[in-house]
Amino acid sequence: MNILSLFVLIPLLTIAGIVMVKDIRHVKVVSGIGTGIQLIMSAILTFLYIQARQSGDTSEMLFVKDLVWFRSLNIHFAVGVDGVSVAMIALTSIVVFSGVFASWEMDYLTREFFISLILLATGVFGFFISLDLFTMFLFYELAVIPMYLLIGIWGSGPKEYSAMKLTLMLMGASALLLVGILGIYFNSAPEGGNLSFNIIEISRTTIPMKAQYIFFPLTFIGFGVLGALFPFHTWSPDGHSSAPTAVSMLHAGVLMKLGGYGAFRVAIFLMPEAARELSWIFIILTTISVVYGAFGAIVQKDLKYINAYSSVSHCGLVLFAILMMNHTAMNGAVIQMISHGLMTALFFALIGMIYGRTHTRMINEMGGLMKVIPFLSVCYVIAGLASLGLPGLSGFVAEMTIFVGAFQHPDTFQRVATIIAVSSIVITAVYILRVIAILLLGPSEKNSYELFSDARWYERLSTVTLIVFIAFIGLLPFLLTSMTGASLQPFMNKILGMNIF
Amino acid sequence: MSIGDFAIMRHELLLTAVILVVLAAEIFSPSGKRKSTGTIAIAAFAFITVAGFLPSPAGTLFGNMYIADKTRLIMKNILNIGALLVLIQSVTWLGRDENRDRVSEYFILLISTLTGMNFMISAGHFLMFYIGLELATIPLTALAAYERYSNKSAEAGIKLILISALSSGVLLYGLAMLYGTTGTLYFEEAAHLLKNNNLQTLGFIFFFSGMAFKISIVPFHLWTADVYEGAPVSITSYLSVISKGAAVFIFIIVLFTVFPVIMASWQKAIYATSVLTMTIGNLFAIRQQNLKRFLAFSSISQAGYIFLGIIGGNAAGMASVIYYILVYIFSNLGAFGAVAAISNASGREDLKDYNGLYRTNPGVSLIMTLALFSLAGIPPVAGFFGKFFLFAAAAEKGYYLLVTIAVLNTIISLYYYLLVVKAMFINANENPVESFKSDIPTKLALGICTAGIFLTGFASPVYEAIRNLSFGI
Amino acid sequence: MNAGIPLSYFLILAAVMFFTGIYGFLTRRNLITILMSVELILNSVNINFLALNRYLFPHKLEGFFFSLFIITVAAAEAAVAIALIINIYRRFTTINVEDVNIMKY
Amino acid sequence: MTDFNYTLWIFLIPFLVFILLGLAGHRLKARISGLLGTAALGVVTVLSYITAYFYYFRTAGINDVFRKITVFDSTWLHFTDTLEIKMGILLDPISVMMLIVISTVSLMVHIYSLGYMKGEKGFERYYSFLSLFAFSMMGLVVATNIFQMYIFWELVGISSYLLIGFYYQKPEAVRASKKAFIVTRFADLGFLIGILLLSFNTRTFDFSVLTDPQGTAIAHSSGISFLGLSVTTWSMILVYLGGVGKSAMFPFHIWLPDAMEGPTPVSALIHAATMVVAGVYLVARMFPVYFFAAPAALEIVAWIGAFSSLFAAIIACTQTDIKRVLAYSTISQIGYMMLALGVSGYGGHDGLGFMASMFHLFTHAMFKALLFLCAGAIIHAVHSNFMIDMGGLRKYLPLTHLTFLIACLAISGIPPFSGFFSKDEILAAAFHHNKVLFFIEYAVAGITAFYMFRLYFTVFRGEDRHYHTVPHEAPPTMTIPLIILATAAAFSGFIPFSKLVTSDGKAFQTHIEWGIAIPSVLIATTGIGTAYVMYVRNPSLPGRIISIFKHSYKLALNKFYIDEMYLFITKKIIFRYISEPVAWFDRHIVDGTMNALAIVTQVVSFRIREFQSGQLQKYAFFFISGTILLALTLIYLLH
Amino acid sequence: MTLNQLMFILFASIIVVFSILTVTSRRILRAAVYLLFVLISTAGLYFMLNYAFLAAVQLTLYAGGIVVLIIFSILLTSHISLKFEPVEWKKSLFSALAAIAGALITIITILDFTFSATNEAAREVNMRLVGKSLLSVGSDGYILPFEVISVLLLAAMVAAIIIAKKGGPKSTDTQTSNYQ
Repeated sequence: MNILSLFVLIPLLTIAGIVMVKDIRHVKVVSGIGTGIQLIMSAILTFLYIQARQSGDTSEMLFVKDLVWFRSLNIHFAVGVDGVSVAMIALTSIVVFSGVFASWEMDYLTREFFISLILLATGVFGFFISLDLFTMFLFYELAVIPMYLLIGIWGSGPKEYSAMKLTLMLMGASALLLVGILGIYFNSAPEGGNLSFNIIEISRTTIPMKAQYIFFPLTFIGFGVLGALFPFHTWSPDGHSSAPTAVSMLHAGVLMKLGGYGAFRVAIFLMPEAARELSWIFIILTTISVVYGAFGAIVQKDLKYINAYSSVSHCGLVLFAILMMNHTAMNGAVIQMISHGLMTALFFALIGMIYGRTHTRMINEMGGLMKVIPFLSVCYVIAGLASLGLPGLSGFVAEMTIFVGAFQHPDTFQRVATIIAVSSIVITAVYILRVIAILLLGPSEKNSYELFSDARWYERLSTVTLIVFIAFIGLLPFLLTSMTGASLQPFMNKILGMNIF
Repeated sequence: MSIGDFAIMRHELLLTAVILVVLAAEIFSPSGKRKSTGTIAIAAFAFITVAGFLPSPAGTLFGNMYIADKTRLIMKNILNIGALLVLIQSVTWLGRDENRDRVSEYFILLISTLTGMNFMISAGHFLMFYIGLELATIPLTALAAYERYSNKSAEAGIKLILISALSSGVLLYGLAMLYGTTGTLYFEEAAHLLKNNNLQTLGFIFFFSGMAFKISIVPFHLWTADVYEGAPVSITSYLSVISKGAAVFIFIIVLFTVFPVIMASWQKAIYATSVLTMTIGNLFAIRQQNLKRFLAFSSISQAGYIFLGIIGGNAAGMASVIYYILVYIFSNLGAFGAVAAISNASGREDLKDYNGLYRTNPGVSLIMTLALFSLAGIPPVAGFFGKFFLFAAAAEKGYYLLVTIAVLNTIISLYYYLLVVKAMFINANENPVESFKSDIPTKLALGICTAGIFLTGFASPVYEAIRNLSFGI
Repeated sequence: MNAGIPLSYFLILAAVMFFTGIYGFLTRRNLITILMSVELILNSVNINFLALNRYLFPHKLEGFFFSLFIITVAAAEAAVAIALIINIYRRFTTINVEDVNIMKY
Repeated sequence: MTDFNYTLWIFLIPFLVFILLGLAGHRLKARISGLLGTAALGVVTVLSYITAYFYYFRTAGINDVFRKITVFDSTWLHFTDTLEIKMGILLDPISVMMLIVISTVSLMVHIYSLGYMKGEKGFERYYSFLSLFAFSMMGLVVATNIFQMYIFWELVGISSYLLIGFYYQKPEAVRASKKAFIVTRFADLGFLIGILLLSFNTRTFDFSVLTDPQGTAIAHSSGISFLGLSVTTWSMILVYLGGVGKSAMFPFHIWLPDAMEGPTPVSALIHAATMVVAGVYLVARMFPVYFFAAPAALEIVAWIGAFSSLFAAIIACTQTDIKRVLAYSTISQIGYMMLALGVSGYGGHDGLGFMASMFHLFTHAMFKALLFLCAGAIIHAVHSNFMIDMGGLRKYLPLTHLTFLIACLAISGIPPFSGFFSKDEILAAAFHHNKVLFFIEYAVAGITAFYMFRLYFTVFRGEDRHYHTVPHEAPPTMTIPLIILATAAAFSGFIPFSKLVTSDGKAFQTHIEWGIAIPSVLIATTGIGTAYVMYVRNPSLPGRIISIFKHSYKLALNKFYIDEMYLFITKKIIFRYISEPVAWFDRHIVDGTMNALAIVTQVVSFRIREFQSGQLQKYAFFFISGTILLALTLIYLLH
Repeated sequence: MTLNQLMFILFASIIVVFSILTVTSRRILRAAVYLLFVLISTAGLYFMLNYAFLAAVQLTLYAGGIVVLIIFSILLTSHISLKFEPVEWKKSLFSALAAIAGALITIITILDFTFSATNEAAREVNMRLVGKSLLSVGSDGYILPFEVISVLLLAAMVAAIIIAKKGGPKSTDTQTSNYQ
């Protein structure tokens, strides 16, 4: 059994387990175990991957498994990973794992909730291991659809509206993506031969320029919507604010990364020429995303809105970095994806836990929580500091790699854009500190706060897991970048091979 | 004629035999024991369905008037599966008091329409095609008006027969023109004699209108919603799946075998009507409150997607259309089956009645959800694969704009499918449909549909088997 | 017997008849008159088939037989249609097509 | 001990203590954690002194040139082939000097806090933050490359934030900490962009490459220009912006006075002695680049320094909060240091300004820390920050009084106290460079003496105020650091800095330029005299003067309304005119468009419902029209 | 003008005029009678085309069967003296426009086309040939449609029967709002 296929299989088995279990209370346990196994699996995978690399395996993808699925269209179930996907898989396992524990108190339709949640995770895992555009697309949609139910059923506020909006916008994006994928497929053999959905195979040819001009924007926007590309980001604030805790975590933490990952693995990798020609449009958009999201976050009053806008800003940075098309910036993008995944998951987890106690997410209805729930508050501060790019936490590593990388671009335009994007770090500081000041610090406002208990064991498990990884990346980034950086070489070869510079 | 010849046209012969068996059972069984006719009919039909999969020789009979080949065989088998599901689903409803004295008529009519469709698909001559078409239509009008105490049903019947009479008139007029320009009504000969001149194009357009009416293509679709709403649920599902599927089948056969010469023209026609169909169907579906009517508009828009597979005129398109119909049969019958189950149990068919359904009837809700997702083209259910192949077929020929329009339309469709899902899972309801236990036929039918919704997609042999047919193009 | 009459006369006649039938279908209120319009349409088709067969392809009888079957089918169709019309009359106590519209939008 | 490998522990120990106290501090007894932190810092201090000893006297000075020693340097984050962040330790005269300053002051503060913070809630948190700060500051000064410096720069910023906001339930403290962080963060943005620009040009972060006068970095630096200044100049200006923020130079000085909301020892450590001079240190670190490649930027450094020193001195005269006075005084003194760097040359005696700046940094650290710690002792005694609540404390707090006086004399530049020597060198350097700057500094020297003694006289002389409890001297944990620091403040002027800390590592001779020194001492004495007249002899005089210069006094009292301007910019411009419109735009325009798409679909859907009228004949009409239209299009229009 | 032409003109004008009358007459029974005239004239045309058999079928099945059926149903459902409301002018106008446009396009396209006749000898249509063709299985044999149409007729019969089986007057329709 291929280790990668297990990543799809185990969640499915977990779902089966959840369905079988008689007692509702055991549902959580099963989910916890399932995702725990997943977490261990991804650790093993990371280990095996590094070991394979060190033993001199230089093939582009490792653990490749290729099964023909639909022969006539040359659709395969092809899986394989490189450093980037391994990192994303690890991220997913971490977030899912902590997501399960963050939703330990779920008591309405529990079984259904965990099934949907793990189904979502299945889609994400499948997406990251896929080498075949078709299966990639399949898993992408598979990941989006459970969102509707998760938000619609277990959400809060205008949940139906938000769920619908989110689903429609993301599926709209996937619609564009579908056209893009078909376009790539039918242009994947310009010199004759078999058409292919396989990313690696397509990357060895050059898609005709005329086709690239059409399909690059489609693909990029398709993925970009999920990556909260301005102006297609509006699903994000509503969606996040209505979603239940674990879903926000998973969505902002992992699902939005599908956008960045896809834009990078599909749009740019397969169509670098058009990417270079058209990147200026998207650089403008992503730069706007970065700054605009940050400014948007300043005046929000709902914690989740703040974080949603913050995600717009941070995810904008991912796409921004990818468009720079150089090794460092792309590497930065990967780290940023992971970093943002972890810290935004942490944020949402904490927001959920705070909400569980105060029953409001409006910052001006709360205050002085540091005194009553110090553990959660400290975690929140750490998340905030990671978000504003404090050295020693993951955010700094990611942002700096992006900025330095982007600034190495030979064109002035890109560098000016970088300077504008860099300015977001101040705005980020403003909104993060504003929230911390209003929410956590200051005198504690209400007497009822005295009754709050600090984090329970599952909450601690959930948050600490995330914090450990945030700090790990922040303190020892070279471990991660050496893994992801080497995997970017094929991209760079392809990009450099087209003699841009 | 020899025994082998009978094997070639065994579908039609067996169906006719079933009609006669039911008729005999109706006539000769004592009036008290008539209930059994339904069982006999279904058993016989199930036998036919299975028998249909036996390998069959290809060939032509009656001087090219009847053609059998693998493509047609698979089409007929697909229709048989669908029809069998419809029959099983209708058992509960037929068991009602008001229907009890008309059970065998129901089977006779339904099976004879299926016979008509089979003849239509196997036709090698426009006369056979026409007779098959009428045989597939006229009894259906009666079935649409089957509900004894329903004004809606009566209205559905009259609307269907009048507009179908008009459409067959138009179609015949077109055939006359084609006849005048080629001098033959045999498919094969006509294909060689067509020259792509104005009169032939006009003839084709008349023919196209007639077919478009059967497939519910905008602007020839307006009868659909009214008839679907008025007709009994099982007939609605039959109309929307089998009748439409058969029409699509014969349409692609005729297009690809008779009209390749004027492909440029029909591609334009299909392009325009496809866009209109998807869009209008979706726009109407958004606001529907009656589930049957809702599914009617949804099935209209599905027809628009099906046209995407046709437009390329390529083998991939043909395969994807056939495959899609198969998927569509399971999906739509799943949805209609759920609607029928709820309608039988509670008599409720409105969207608002579905509020909170999941709390009381989780099973039906899940099946409905799966079916709707399949219709919307959401993975991992089969509809996703079906749509993907349709779009791929159109994209292969460079119709990217059309594909884009189609995929954007799927978003609208997703919206209204989700409205139903929302009603079932999210909306609260003080007076939900009470928990009910379905009887075995309903469960069986829904189970088959569910299995089909999953398996036809994942199991690539299904598609590959269809794809491996040569289609003669 | 048709000497001296161009084929196009027949065809034009059929066309006029056809579209008269169409006009009738679109305007007549009474379901039965609509059915009558349908009959006009089918008749015009028959004229077409027969004239074309006679003038152009007299060596075969395809048009002839087609017309024959059309007439038969038309009869069957008319029978069912009339049954349905009577059914409507029974349920709605009117056969005005404009009143038969409980299902719409 | 000359391989200096042990220097690694100088910043590892505080880090480990931080982790330990941060994770497990709340489980330890408060006292234990305090002692643990203090002991750890004691070790660090000892190590620092050993380092200094071996560096200055054993290793480097052999050929009269202090080498730069890279103790170790390992890659932490790889960017490109030439750009990577390394973590390492660079020992050179200024970094070693800074180690001394930091460890000394830090240790004093640690010891002092044992008494001062006793019984405070979150004692262990306090010590863990202090350790974090020590770690960051050490890392900053020993940085081998500019990015490492930036990293620790940020960490220093966050430690400062955490410590200012130590009393997190006090809204003022929260506000001040936020303000400090954001203002410096904004300045750091410049720093970062400066780094990006610089590294883009030079392809390196490494100090040893960047600051080598013969190095490629400086040689490469000319070239493209923007708005008349070369890119390097721009980048150095931007880098300096970071220093302006951290060192609270005008216009980013606004955070420092507010930062006094933090515990007083913190103010002594961070906001007087160490962190705030990081800007100075930065400029000193990059000095060759400034001098050779960006002289225009250096000019800016000088002018901003001069202006800030004058500006802050004026404000200091009007403040009534003892710590705020000291805070403005800090700004003013750092201005001196900046000015000194700005007017300095490179190499040998030309580098007088550089040496003077570092010298002043050193002495200032001692006497300013002393001043703050004394202020702490005073506040500890009277439970108030305000001068109005103090008076005649001389007899209650004799030791504090004495040490405070020494510090005042030192800062005022009265010989033989340390401030005199360092300030004199600065004035000399300024004199040789630019007379205007020189005279500004002369004036500032007088004002400084004035406001310091204004403080001194009000607090220790004059009448007793109404005290709730009789003020009493602080415990030994607090007074011992005072004594140590007072000794340093008094005598550190005699350290031969020109032999040790110079711009190019070579020693040179200095002598007191009496032509400059004597007037400066006179001016200072005048200032002291004025203060004596106004606050001791004739206490009603200040009020009269204030009524005469009502407007300018009000202006200075309100810190020239700079805060209000910032507030205006942030609240009005950024919040109201950028953020809120952005949020509005997002909700209504961007989101509105998406919603409008949905609404339009719905409306269209409603509008076209008439097609489905239920009228059979209409259906037929559309049927026929469709056919005819198709025919028309296909046969006659598209054929 | 030959006799043939004269006859054709006669039949044609009867067909056209009475067709139009059929679809415009405001009295339903008259409309049915007009239809009868049209059908009979059509049979005349068939005679002219030498399709005597079909003319006979036309007269019996159409004129005899369908029209009678229609008249019966008229009698069942309407008062004989029923006179329709005049057609709404808008409806009439648009329908006429559509019909005329369709007719024009059709006629123009037909006239535009040059039909090419076969050179082969014509076959005499007689009962024998018709019967033989109808029962022949080979090429040009029509046994299959002949058989299938019997199924059709059976189905139509059953269809008519189940519709005619009496149902009560009450409607069980649930009144629903179809549209939001």
